[in-house]
Amino acid sequence: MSGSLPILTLLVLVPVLGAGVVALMPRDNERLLKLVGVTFAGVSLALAVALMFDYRATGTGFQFVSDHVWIRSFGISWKLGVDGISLFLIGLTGVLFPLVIVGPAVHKDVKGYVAWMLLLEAGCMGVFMSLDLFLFFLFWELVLIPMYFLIGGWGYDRRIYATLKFFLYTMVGSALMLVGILTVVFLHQRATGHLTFDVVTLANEQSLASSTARWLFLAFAASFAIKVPIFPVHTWLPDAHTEAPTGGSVILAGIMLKLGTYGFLRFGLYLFPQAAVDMAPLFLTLGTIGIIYGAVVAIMQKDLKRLVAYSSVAHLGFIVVGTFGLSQQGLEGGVLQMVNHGLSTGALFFLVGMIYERRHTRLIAELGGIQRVAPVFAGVFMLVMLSSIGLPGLNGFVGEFLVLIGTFVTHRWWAVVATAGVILAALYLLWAYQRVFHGPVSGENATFSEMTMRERAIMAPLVALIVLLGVYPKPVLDRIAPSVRELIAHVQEHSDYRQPAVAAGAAER
Amino acid sequence: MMHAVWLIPALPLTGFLILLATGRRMGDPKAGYVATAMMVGAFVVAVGVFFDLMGLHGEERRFQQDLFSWISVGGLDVHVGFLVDPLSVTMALFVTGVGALIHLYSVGYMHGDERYPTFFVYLNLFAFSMLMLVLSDSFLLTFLGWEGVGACSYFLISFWFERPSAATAGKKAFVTNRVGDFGFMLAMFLIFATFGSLNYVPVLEGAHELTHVTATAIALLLFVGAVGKSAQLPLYVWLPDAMEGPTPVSALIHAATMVTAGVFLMVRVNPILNLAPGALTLIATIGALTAFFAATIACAQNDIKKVLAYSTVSQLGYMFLAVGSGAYVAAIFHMVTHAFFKALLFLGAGSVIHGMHDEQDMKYMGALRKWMPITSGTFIVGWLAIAGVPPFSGFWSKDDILLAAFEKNKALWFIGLLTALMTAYYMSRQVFLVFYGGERWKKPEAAEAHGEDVAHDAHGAHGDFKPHESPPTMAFPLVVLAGLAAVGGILKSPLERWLEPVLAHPHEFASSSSTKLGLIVVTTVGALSGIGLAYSIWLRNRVRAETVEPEVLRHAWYVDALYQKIVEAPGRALANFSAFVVDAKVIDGTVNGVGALVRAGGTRLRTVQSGFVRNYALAVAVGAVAILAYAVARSA
Amino acid sequence: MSVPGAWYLGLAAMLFGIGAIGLLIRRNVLIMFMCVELMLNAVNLTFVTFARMLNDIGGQVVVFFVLVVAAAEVVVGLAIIVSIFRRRADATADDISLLKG
Amino acid sequence: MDWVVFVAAGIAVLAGALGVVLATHPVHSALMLVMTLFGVAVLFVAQQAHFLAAVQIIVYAGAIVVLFLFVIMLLGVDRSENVRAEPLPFQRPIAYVAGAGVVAAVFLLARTTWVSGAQSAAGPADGPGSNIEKLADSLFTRYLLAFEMTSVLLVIAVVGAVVLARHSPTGGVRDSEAS
Repeated sequence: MSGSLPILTLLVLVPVLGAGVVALMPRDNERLLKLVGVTFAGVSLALAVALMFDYRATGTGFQFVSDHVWIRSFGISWKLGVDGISLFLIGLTGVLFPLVIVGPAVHKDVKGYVAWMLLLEAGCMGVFMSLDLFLFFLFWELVLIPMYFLIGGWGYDRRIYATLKFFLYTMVGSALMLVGILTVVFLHQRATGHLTFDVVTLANEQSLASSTARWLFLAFAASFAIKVPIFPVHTWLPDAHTEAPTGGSVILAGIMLKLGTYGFLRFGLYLFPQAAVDMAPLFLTLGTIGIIYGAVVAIMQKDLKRLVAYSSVAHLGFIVVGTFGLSQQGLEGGVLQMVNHGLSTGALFFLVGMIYERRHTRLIAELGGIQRVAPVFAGVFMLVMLSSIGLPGLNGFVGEFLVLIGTFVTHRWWAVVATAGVILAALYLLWAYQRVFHGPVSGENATFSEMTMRERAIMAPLVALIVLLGVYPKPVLDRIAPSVRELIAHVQEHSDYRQPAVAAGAAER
Repeated sequence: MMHAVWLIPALPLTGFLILLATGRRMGDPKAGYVATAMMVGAFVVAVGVFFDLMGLHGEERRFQQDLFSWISVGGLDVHVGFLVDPLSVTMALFVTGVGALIHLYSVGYMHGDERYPTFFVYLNLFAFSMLMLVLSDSFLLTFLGWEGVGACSYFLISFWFERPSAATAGKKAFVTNRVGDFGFMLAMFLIFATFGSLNYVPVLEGAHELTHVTATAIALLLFVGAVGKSAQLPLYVWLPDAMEGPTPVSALIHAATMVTAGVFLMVRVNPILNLAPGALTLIATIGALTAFFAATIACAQNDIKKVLAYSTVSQLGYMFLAVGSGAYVAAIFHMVTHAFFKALLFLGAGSVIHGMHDEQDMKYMGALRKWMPITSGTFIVGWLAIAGVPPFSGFWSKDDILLAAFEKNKALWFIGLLTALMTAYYMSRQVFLVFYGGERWKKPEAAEAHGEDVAHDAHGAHGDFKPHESPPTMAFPLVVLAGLAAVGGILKSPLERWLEPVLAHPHEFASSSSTKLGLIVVTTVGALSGIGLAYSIWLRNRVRAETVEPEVLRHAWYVDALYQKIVEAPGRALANFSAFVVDAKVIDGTVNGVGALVRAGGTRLRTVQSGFVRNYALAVAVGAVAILAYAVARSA
Repeated sequence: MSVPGAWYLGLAAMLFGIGAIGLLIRRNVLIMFMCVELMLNAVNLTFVTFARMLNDIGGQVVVFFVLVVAAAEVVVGLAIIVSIFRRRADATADDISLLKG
Repeated sequence: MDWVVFVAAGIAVLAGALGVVLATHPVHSALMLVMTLFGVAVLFVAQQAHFLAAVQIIVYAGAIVVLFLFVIMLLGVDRSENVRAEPLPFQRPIAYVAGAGVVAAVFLLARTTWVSGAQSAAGPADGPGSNIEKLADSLFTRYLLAFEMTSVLLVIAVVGAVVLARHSPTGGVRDSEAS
């Protein structure tokens, strides 16, 4: 089916079209607006699912590439493509957006909310698929604007402060990356004589001097590190997550943080292999600090949403460690962990949002004993939380374990410290669970209502994926593996790094 | 039948899923019977597998079943598969067997609880996890079970989560276990980095190539995991608190099965342990110290379940003493007999609590043997077994361990012997306080006020307070377990032959038979003198209770307070410091500081914007002049 | 004999300078406007001069466009002035400083 | 002859310009402006830009200055201004320096730098055909798009002027427009 259909282009255009349609509709019929919005998001999901089925698991390189010259004189083209690394992030994007459009109650201006969400979806899809640096930067910035309005328009009390912080932080990184992109392209032109923004060409021709490459890598890394976020540039995250509306937090945690980690893989390691290898200890250290630090800070948070936000800092630390551990397991685990974190933290934000809708507070101290009055709610929360803790049999474990075991093989001591984060994750989440759900129930908590059918319908796909990916991650891992293997081969070819044989296994012979 | 091994964990899993979906509709007691049926089914399958395995000859007694690929990445290839060998079948048999009995017991015990179906959901999930743990063919899948039982233990300890103490105890158990899991995970990483595999068969067969250092590292890291799971020093603190859970849970998880997982793991990796004598010595030492330490605490506890909990810690210490002495069979043997008598004791205690309307303090019991004949009869069997009185099962297994310890190190043996004496003493104290002596019951109102447990209101025969015997569903498991606890000793030599294939170097007792006999006599005398001591103190009242229950023991050597001081308080302070000083002030302060700087600069600069259009025009003109001046300067 | 282009250019420069100074020192918005016209005329004169000197009609084409744009500018500018004066009849450029930071 | 015309027109231009700047009364300024515009028109003629000279007279002197006068008269703002007073500090000295600086810089620059002399695409100014023909030829072929766009610009300017100057239905002008 997709052999003839420009499926990737459609994945970008359908949400844009949806945003346009929603923008033209009257603003008073909220149900219809949501229906139209979810239809477009649903079409995107269907396309993403079709993409995953049509993707050749054994294939190498980028698939479904659509390449059209856009601005010829600057060598800019509309070039989209997927590989095993981006495939499931696209799938995750497809899954989460319909849910955030129908899921949380939107307290005002449904039209704007739905339209911005669809535009955001287009931007996220675009980032994950772009194979042209210019196009990538375009989508990268495009993502910012809807999120700015979503937090600023539909957020909680300190939303203006949070949006401004979020926006400025990200812009600082973006500015550095823009300089990096232009420098890469023009230096490449000076070296080879032709001007192109094509990532694949730039990566394969490797025309940069090593010291230059290191600086350029840092310019890119600054942008990605802020987006991830890596300690110590993480402080925008708790504010933005906490002040964003439920849907915004879900997308922010579920997808937008992955833009950074994805960027490290696609543009960091791919464009600057030697620099990435040289800088790996720095980022491993920062990632490890993030794991421990995020968890320690999370322990004491008084606001449930803020706690989940800090847990993201810790979880994203694992992905960074896996990425810069540069082993087959670590990288695959990192990619898988991106999806996992999107599912489990996305689900956690949904649940915290539901708590807020019922109790109009997110303060842990004001909650308590909810399990007694809403056992199903508590059960779902528990499952999602255990996934976040990394209980084997649920998705979080697979990614975390692969990251750690792969990193242990290549960078032993970092992995040892990172593993300690596993203990802390249990501590802060269980303590929070205990304070919110256990204990005697009293006051307003006694009227806490059980999950509605609509809420169950929203959580069902997430819960199903959490369990499925924990029990049988093979289809996913099999599709990620060839791309990761290629990436490692690429890094080895262009740097002095050699992956230990234990990690590579028989497939690498 | 061998190919049906997957059914052993699959049946409890099915039960879990069925109850999860429809348990609430089934209700009390149907849900309990469904869960029990699944366990009985699993037991039947396990017996079938056992006989199939018996049919094979010694070295061939190994069967692997591969279900599907779980995590397969690069050099790492882990499948969901089972390793059937004498060790795993032994474990599976007693887990399903004891598990089925405890399920049946729970049908009666939990009757009337408002979350009755949920209890069986957890219980079946626990059984599934435990069976995955013992049957798996790889470290990673064992870890799945390992964590699964941990999670179920958490659910079940905090089953009555309205009580803050129960909720806290559950959390404490999970987190403490996680500390151990940290070691387990690192051990797996090291195994993978060394062998390139996590499957038992290649790793254990390749173990002989290990260097001494690596073997010691792996052994110690795995032992860290075992210390957490099996409640050894210094991570034992969660187990006494775990008694907040319903009594069947204490019996199943915190006595018979889960806590022995650490011992199982140690025996499973015995080829690696054999290469690390230093690690073995450490294991034996920790085991012996734990056994002694916990026994001292058990002597001064008043809560009927707390005594049993510390006793479990102590007995687990025995098992590690055996492992550390290289007597793996003795460890497994004691694990099995301990499962019988400790499950029996816990269930008996549950029956007592049930009959006393949720009274747990032994000081308010007494003379119950008249009122609860089955319970008291079976409990006494359990008592004699754990005390090591011949010919009950505990005598045989404890004797093996002490013999092995004697050969390993006389000091460890002496600690073990002292512990045996104390074990006999505190168990006798318990029996005498509960079943003999005078009636020291509280009045009904007081009992009501004391019993925090609201779940059993249905039994409160208000007005005429009389202890009553438990229903048949509870009594039947007691009788069966009492039978097993009494005659379990006969398993000794079959078990030795049976387990031989899984051991790299079967342990041979080197001592002469006269030494053995001497040790048996010493041990027995020790046990009997412990009983005698208890008799004179608690039935004859020769000594005042306060003198044998020093405050320090009553408070368990203040270990919890110590942890509170050296771990929790600094940890909390550190977390507070990180969250509210480092993060909020230092890091975010820097960020906001940059913002404030820009703002201050802007405030200064804004005065330039006078708003007068002629000023702006002037600025344009000056700019033009500047540009022209630059051009002039350049052209000149 | 015809006058050299440089003289015209010099004249245009002086005209431009007078216009610029006028714009900067006068407060009456109407007169400021007229000064803008002076500057535009100076530029126009330059263009026409260059058109002659370089023998290129392009300079005159530009002047044509400048005239059109100047016309449009005056129309809009005067409309703004009208609406300003409607509020305050004696307004000068210094009375309006809404852009003050 | 050429010199006579140039000097005469030049004096008119400069005198008119100074008059615009120095006159206290706006009406005087407007009349002085007319003088400058005429002078420039003469200079156009002297340089064979006949068409532009005509347009200069018609559009500038005829239309724009009249518009100025209309506004002055209609709004009754024909009060004289105190030219000596200067409320903004440093405005005047800097203005003189800047104005003189521009002129001086242009002169200085002219000594070292000159136009390249490259031909534009519009074609030569001499040769057969009248000035109007050549201008028209260029405007309606090469610069047709730009020419058409000026028409759009004019329309927009007219619409804008109407919107700005119109009385709003409620009476006064809205704040955002008025100030």
